[in-house]
Amino acid sequence: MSAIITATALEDTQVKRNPGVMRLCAMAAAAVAVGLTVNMSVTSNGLMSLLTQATIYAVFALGLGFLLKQNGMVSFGHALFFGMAGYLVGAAVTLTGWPVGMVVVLTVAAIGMFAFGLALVIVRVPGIAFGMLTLAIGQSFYVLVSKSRGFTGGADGMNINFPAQVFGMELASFQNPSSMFLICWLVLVALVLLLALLLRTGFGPLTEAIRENEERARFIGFRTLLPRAAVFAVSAMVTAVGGVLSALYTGFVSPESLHWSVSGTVLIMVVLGGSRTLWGPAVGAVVYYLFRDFVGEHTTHWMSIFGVSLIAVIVLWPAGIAGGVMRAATSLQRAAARRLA
Amino acid sequence: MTRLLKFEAVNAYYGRAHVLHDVSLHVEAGERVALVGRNGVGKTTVVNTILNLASLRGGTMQFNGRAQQGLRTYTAARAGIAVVPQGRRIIANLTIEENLLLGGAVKRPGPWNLASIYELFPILRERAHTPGTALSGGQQQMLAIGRAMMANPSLLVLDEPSEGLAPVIVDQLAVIFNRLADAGTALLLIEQNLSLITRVARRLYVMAKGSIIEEGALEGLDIEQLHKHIVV
Amino acid sequence: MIAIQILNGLVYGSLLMIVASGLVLIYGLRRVVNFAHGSLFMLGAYIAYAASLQFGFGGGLLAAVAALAAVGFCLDRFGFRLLQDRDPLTVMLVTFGLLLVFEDVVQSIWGKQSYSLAAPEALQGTVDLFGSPFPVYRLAIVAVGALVAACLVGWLRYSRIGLFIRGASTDPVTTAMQGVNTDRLSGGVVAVGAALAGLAGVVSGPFLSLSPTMGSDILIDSFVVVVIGGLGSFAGAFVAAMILGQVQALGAVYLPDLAALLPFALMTAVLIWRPSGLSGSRV
Amino acid sequence: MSANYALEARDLSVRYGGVTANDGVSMHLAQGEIRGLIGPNGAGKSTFIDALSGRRAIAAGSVHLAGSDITALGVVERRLLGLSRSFQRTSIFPGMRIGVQMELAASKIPDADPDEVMRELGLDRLAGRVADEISYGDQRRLDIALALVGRPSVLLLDEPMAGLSVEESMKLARHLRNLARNWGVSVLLVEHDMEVVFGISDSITVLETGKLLAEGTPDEVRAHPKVREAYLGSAA
Amino acid sequence: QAKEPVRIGIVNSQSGGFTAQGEDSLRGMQFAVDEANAAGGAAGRPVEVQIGDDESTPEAGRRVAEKFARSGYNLLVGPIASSISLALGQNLQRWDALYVSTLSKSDRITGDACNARMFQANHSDAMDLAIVQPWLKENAKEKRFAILANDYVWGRDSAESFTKAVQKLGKEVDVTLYAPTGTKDFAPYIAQLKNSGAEAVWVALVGRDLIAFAKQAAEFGLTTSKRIIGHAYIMNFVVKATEGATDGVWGVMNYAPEIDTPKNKAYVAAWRKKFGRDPNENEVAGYNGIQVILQGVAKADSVKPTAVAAALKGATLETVWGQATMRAEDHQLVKPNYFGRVKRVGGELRPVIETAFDASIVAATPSNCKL
Ligand SMILES: Nc1ncnc2c1ncn2[C@@H]1O[C@H](COP(=O)(O)OP(=O)(O)OP(=O)(O)O)[C@@H](O)[C@H]1O
Ligand SMILES: Nc1ncnc2c1ncn2[C@@H]1O[C@H](COP(=O)(O)OP(=O)(O)OP(=O)(O)O)[C@@H](O)[C@H]1O
Ligand SMILES: [Mg+2]
Ligand SMILES: [Mg+2]
Repeated sequence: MSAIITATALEDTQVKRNPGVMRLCAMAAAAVAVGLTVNMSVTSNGLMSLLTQATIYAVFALGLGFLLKQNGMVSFGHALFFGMAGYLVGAAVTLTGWPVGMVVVLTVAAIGMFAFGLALVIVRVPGIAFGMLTLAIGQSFYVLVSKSRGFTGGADGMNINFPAQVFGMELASFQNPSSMFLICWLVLVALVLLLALLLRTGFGPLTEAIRENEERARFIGFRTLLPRAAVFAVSAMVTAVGGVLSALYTGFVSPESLHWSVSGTVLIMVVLGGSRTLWGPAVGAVVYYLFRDFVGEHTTHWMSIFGVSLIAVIVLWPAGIAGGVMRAATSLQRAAARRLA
Repeated sequence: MTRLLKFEAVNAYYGRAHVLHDVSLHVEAGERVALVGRNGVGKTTVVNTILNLASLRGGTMQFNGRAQQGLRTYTAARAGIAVVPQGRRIIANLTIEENLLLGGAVKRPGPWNLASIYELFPILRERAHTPGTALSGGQQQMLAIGRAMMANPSLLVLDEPSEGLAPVIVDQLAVIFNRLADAGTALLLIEQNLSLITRVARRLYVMAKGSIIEEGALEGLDIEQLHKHIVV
Repeated sequence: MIAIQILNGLVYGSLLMIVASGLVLIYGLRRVVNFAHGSLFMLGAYIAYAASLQFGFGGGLLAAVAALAAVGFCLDRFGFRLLQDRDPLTVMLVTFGLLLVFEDVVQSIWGKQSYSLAAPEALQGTVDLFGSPFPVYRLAIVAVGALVAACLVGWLRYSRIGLFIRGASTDPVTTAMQGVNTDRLSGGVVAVGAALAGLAGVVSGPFLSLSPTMGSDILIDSFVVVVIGGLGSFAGAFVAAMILGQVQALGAVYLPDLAALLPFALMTAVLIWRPSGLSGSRV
Repeated sequence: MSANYALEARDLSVRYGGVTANDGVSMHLAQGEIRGLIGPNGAGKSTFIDALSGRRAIAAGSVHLAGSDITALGVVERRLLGLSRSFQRTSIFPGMRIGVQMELAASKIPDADPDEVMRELGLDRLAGRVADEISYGDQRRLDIALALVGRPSVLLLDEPMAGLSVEESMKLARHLRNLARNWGVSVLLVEHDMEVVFGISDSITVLETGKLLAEGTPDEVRAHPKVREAYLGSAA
Repeated sequence: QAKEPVRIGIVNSQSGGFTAQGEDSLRGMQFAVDEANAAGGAAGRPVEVQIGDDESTPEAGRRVAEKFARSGYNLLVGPIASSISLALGQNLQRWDALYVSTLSKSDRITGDACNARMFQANHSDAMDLAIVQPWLKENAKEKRFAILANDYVWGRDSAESFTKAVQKLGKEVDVTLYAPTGTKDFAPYIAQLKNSGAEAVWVALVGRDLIAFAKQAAEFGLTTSKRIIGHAYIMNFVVKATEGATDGVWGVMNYAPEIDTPKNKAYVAAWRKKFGRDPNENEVAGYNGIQVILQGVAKADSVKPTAVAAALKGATLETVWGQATMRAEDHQLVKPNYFGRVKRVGGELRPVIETAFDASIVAATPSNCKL
C-alpha cells in the first residue's frame, strides 16, 4: 500500500518537475503559434523592431536564468559571452570569409569551451563573491576591447559586414524586424525546449542537488565540479546565441555590450520574469522592453518610474511574473476541478 | 501563582501549513513541565510560536498573565522567557564568551553570570576565546544552555537539550535543571530522553498531530509507565 | 616620488574605505548587497553642496551626514525590514531600483551638470612633503579615514551594541531570541552605513566632482574592496581598501598599460586564492 | 593484521590548528559488525568519522576499506566503493522533494531501492514534501536514509538517534541490526543513547580526548571503571 | 495645401555618462526648432520632434533611433558618444533615415565608416588636431612636453597626433601617460607630470575624468607650474564644474560667443534674451545640427532622407561660423577652428578665443572616405 503511495507521489513530483516530452513539444508548438500570430498582427514597424530586440534579450536572459536556476549563482559578467559572441562572429566574418553558418557554430562552441574552462576555476567561489568575480572578469574584457585598436574599432565599436547570404537566406531577412523577429522567436522556443529536455535527464535533479547542498551531493557519490561547470557553460552558450542574433540583426558590436550594466539589466529581466521556471526570464525580457519603452516615451523621469515599478513587482510577486502566472493557473485549475466535482 | 506562559486554543501556521490545532497549555512560576511527542507533532512549533517564528492565527498566548499582541521574536526574552533552541543555533562568528554575553542581552538580575556558567561548564572557560562553532556537538549544547541561563529567565524553554550529550552530561543536566527550578526558574522541557524527563519534570503534556492529547502529573511514574503514556 | 605615490594610494584607499565600510555594515546586518550605496554617496555630496552654499563646508558635512542617516533609517524601516525573508538577489534588485530613483531625484533637483564643492578654507593650502607640495585636504582625508576605521573597530569589537551587531549579522533570528531588538538595531546600523556613504560623498566632493554618475563610478571600486576583503568583514575591507589604493597609485606609475585591469585582476587573483576573500571569517 | 576487515583505521591522527582531535586511533570493523563508538562530548568521534569518510584531511595514519588502502581517495570515490555516512548536523537538500533526492542518491548505485529505504524509515508518506518543510526529526531520518541508499558495505552513522523519538529510534535500531545481520553491512555507530548502543552493538570503542580509552564487548565496556566515570554516569 | 512636416528624431543622452552634454545639446536643438517654428517653419514646413534616451550606450541609442526612424521620424540627430553615432550610421540605409552628428568627434564618422546618409556637422578630431601644429609653431616657446591622455582609442590618437606635431617642430615629448577611463584619482599621474622635465602638458581626457583631473591639477599646483594645453578641455561645462581650477588653461576651442559673424550675433542675442547668458559649445552644436537638417530640407524642398542627403552633399550652409561647406567627398562640415584659453572676463571665468584658424587650414586633412 505505502509502496503505491510512494510510487504515485514520486510520479506526481516528476510530472510537476518535468512535463512529459509530448506535453513539452505541444507547448513549444503553441509558443511557435503565438510567435506567428504576433508577427502577423503587429503592423507597426517600430513595435516590431522593439519586439525583435526583446526576443534577442530573451535568449540572453534565458541563459542567465538557467545558471541561476540550476546553479543558484548570479553572474554579473554574462554580457562577456553576449558581446564576445558578436566580436568573434564579426572577426571571423571579416578575417576568414568562412560561411556564416560555420562561423556561428564555431563561435558558440568556442564560447562554451571558454566558459567551461573558466568555470572550472571560478565556481568554487561562493555566493555573491562569485557574482563580483564574474563582474571583474567581464569588466576586464570590456576594458581590453575598449582599449584595443585596429579592426575591432576600440571604444567606437565594430561594424560587421556580413555577406549577402547567411544560412542560405538573404541577409536582409536577418535585418528586417519582422522576419528577424520570427527567426529569433523560433530560436528562443527551440532553446527553451532543448533546455527543458536537458533538465528531464538526470542532469536536472543532480545540478539542483548540488545547488542545494554541494557537500552532501559528494557524499551521495556525485562529483560536483564538472556538473557545475557544465551548467555555466550551457548558460554561456545560450547567452552567446543571443549575442550572435544581436550581431546579425544590427551588424554592429560595441564594447558596451560587454559592460556589466548589461548583465545587470538582464538580471533584472530574469528576476522580473521569475527564475524558477525556464521561460520566466524570457517573459521578463519582453515585459522589460515594452515597459521601458512605454515609460520612456511618456516622461523623462523614466528612471524613477521604472525603479518604483521594479520594486513594486519584485515585492508583490516574489517568484516573478512566471511565478504569478503559475499560481493563477493552479488556482484556476483547482477551481475548475472543484466545479467538476 | 503567576502564569508565566499560557496558550489558549492556539492555532499556529507556517505560511499556509496549519501545524498547531487548538493547543492549550500553561506553565506556572517555578513549575517543571515536560512536553513530549513523536517527531513532527509540533513541539518545536510551540516554541516557535512563542518566538513569533511560526504565526499565531487563532487563540491567545499570554506571557506573565498579559496577552501578547504585536509579538516579536525578542518579546519572549524580555518577558523573561529564555529558549535553548533545537539544533543549538550557536553563532559562528562570535567566540564562546561572546555567545554567552549575547545571552545576557536582556539585563535581568539573578545568579547566573559568566563566572557561574563557567563553573558549571568548565570546557567553556577553557575555550572562551575560540569561535563557538569550533566546539563538538555536545559542547555546543552546553554553550546553548549556558547562553539561555545568562538571561536569568523566569521560564526556561528547552527544546531537546539532551540531544547529542554524553550520558554523564545528561546526568549533570538533570541536576542543573533541578537546581534551576529549585531556585525558582520554571522549566518547559521538550525531550525525547525519558530518563531526563522523569528526573526533572513534575507535570506532562503529550502532543500528537499538532494537538495536546494528554495532560497529567508525572509524580510517581517510572520510565516504563511514562513510555506507555507517550506511545498511546 | 615613491613616497608621494604611496601617500596618494593612502588617500584614495581611505576614501574607498569609508564608502566600503558602510557597504559592509549594511551587508553584515541585512545581507543586502546595496547597489544604492553609490547613490547614497552621491546624495551626500549633493546635499552637502546645497547646504554649504549657506553654511559652509562644515555645515554641509553635518547636513549630509544627518540627512543620509535619516535616509538609511527609512531604507531599513520601509525596505529591508519588510523584505528580510526574501532571497538576497531580490533585495539586491530592489536596491538597484532605488539607485534609479535616487539618480533621477538628484537630476531633477540639481540638473545634470557637474558641480564643485570647495574644500574648507583651513584645509585648502599645501604642505611640503618629501620635497614637493602636497594638498592639506588630502592629508585630512587620510585622517578622517583612520578615524572612521578606529571608531568602527572600537564600536563593533568592544561595545555591547557591537556584540549585538556581530551576532545579528550572522544569525539575526537567534540574536533576536536573546532579546535583542534586531529591527531597531538594523535600522540604526543601516543609518550609520548610509551616513558613512554620505560622509564619503562629502569628503570626495572637493577632489572629484559632483555629477549624477559619481555614484556608479565609485560603486564598483567599493564592491571590489568589499569582496576582496571577504564580504561582511571590516578588517578585510580596511586592508583591501589600502591595497587597492596602493595598487592603483603604484600601478599607474609602474604598470601603466595594465592600470585599468589591476583592480579586477587583484580581485580575481584573491578570490581564486581564497574563495571567501582575505578574511575567511567575519570580524 | 587481518586483511579481511570491512574497514580499518590505523593510527589515525587529525588536527584542527592546535587541537589534536584524534591522536593515533586504530579501529576495525568486521563484515556485518556493529561497533558502537562512544565517548564524552568533544572526544573526537565526529572527527574520526570525518577522517574515515574523507571529509577531513588526516595528519597521520591510514584508512583501509576491505583490505585496500583508501587514504588517498576522495569523498566521492569512497562512497562509490561502499563507504557511506550520515551527519551529526543534518545535511540534506533543503529545497528538493524527499522522493527526488532519494532517487538521485540511488542513481549512482546499481540495484539501489530508495523506496525500500524510505519505507523502512517511515519517510514514504513524506516523499512528495520539500525537505525544509518537514520536522527536525524527519529531517534527521532523511539524512540517514540518504546514507542507507544502495546498502553500502560500511556505514558510518554520527548520532543517528539524536532528535528521534523513542519509537523512531527503536525502529531505526531494528533496521540497523537487520542490515548488519542479514545483509552484512558493517556499521560504526556514534551515539549517546546508551540503550541503543549497548542494545545493538557487537563491540564498543570508547574515545576520550582523541585517544582510545577502552575497547571490548558491551559488557566489558560497561564494566570499565574509567568509562563509567568519564562517560556513562547513571546510564551504566 | 500644407507641406509635409519635418520630423526629427532626437536621440539624446539623458542618462549614463553623457547626461550633462546631452542636456545642453538638447537645449540647443530645441531652441533651433522653436526658432524655426516661430518663423513659420522650415521653408514653410512645421518642425516636429521626438526625443528619446540613448542611455549613453550604442545599444539603447540604436533601439531608440530605430524606433524613431521606423515610425517616420527619420531625420536623426543627437547622440554624444561616437560609438552611438557609428552604430546609427551602420543602419541608416536599412531604416531609410538620415543622420547628422552633432557632438561625436571620431574621425571614422567621415572616415572608414562614412556613408551617404551620415553627416558630420561639428569639428572632427582631425580638425582639432590640424590646428595644433600651426598654433604650437607660432605660440609655444616650450621645448619639452608631457602628455596625459585617456587610455583608449581617442586618447591614444590624440596623444600620437600631438607627438607628431611636436616632433615636426623639432621639439620633444618627455613623458606620455595613459590613464584608464574612469580614473578618479589623478594624483599618481600628476606627481609624474610634475616630476618630468616638461614645460607644458597636453591633456586629452574625457568629460568626467577631465573634471576630476582639472580640480586635482589645481590642487597640486600643476596648473601654475606648467602650461596646460587641452584637446577637448576648455569647455564651459568643465570650467563651471571645477570652480577656478581651469584658470589659465589653453586648448582647442570649437566655438565662442564672440565669433564675429552676423548669424552668430543674432543667435547669441536671441539666446541671451531667452536664457540671460551666452550659449555654450554643446548648446551651439545642438543648434547647429538642427540648422543643418532644416537647411537641407529647405534646399531639397523635401523631407525624404535621400533627397535631403543629396541636397546637403557639397552644399554651402549658413552657420554661426559663417558660410560653411558640407564637403562632398566625406560629408564633413568644414568650418573655422580656434585656439584659446580660460580667462576671467567681466568677473566670470570662461574660455576665450586667442587664435582663429581659417577653414582652409582645418580642412587640410586627408580622409579615406570614398563617397
Ligand atoms: N572546526 C573545528 N575547529 C577547531 N576545533 C574543532 C573543530 N571541530 C571540532 N573541534 C574540536 O575537536 C574536538 C573533537 O570534536 P568532535 O566534533 O570530533 O567531537 P565529538 O566526539 O564528535 O563530540 P560530540 O559527542 O559532542 O559530538 C573537540 O574538542 C572540538 O572542540
Ligand atoms: N518551515 C516549515 N514550513 C512548513 N511546515 C513546517 C515547517 N517546519 C515544520 N513544519 C511542519 O510542522 C510540523 C511540526 O513540526 P515541528 O518541528 O514542530 O515538530 P517537532 O514536534 O518539533 O518534531 P521533532 O521531534 O522532529 O523536532 C511537521 O509536520 C513539519 O512538517
Ligand atoms: Mg522539534
Ligand atoms: Mg560529534
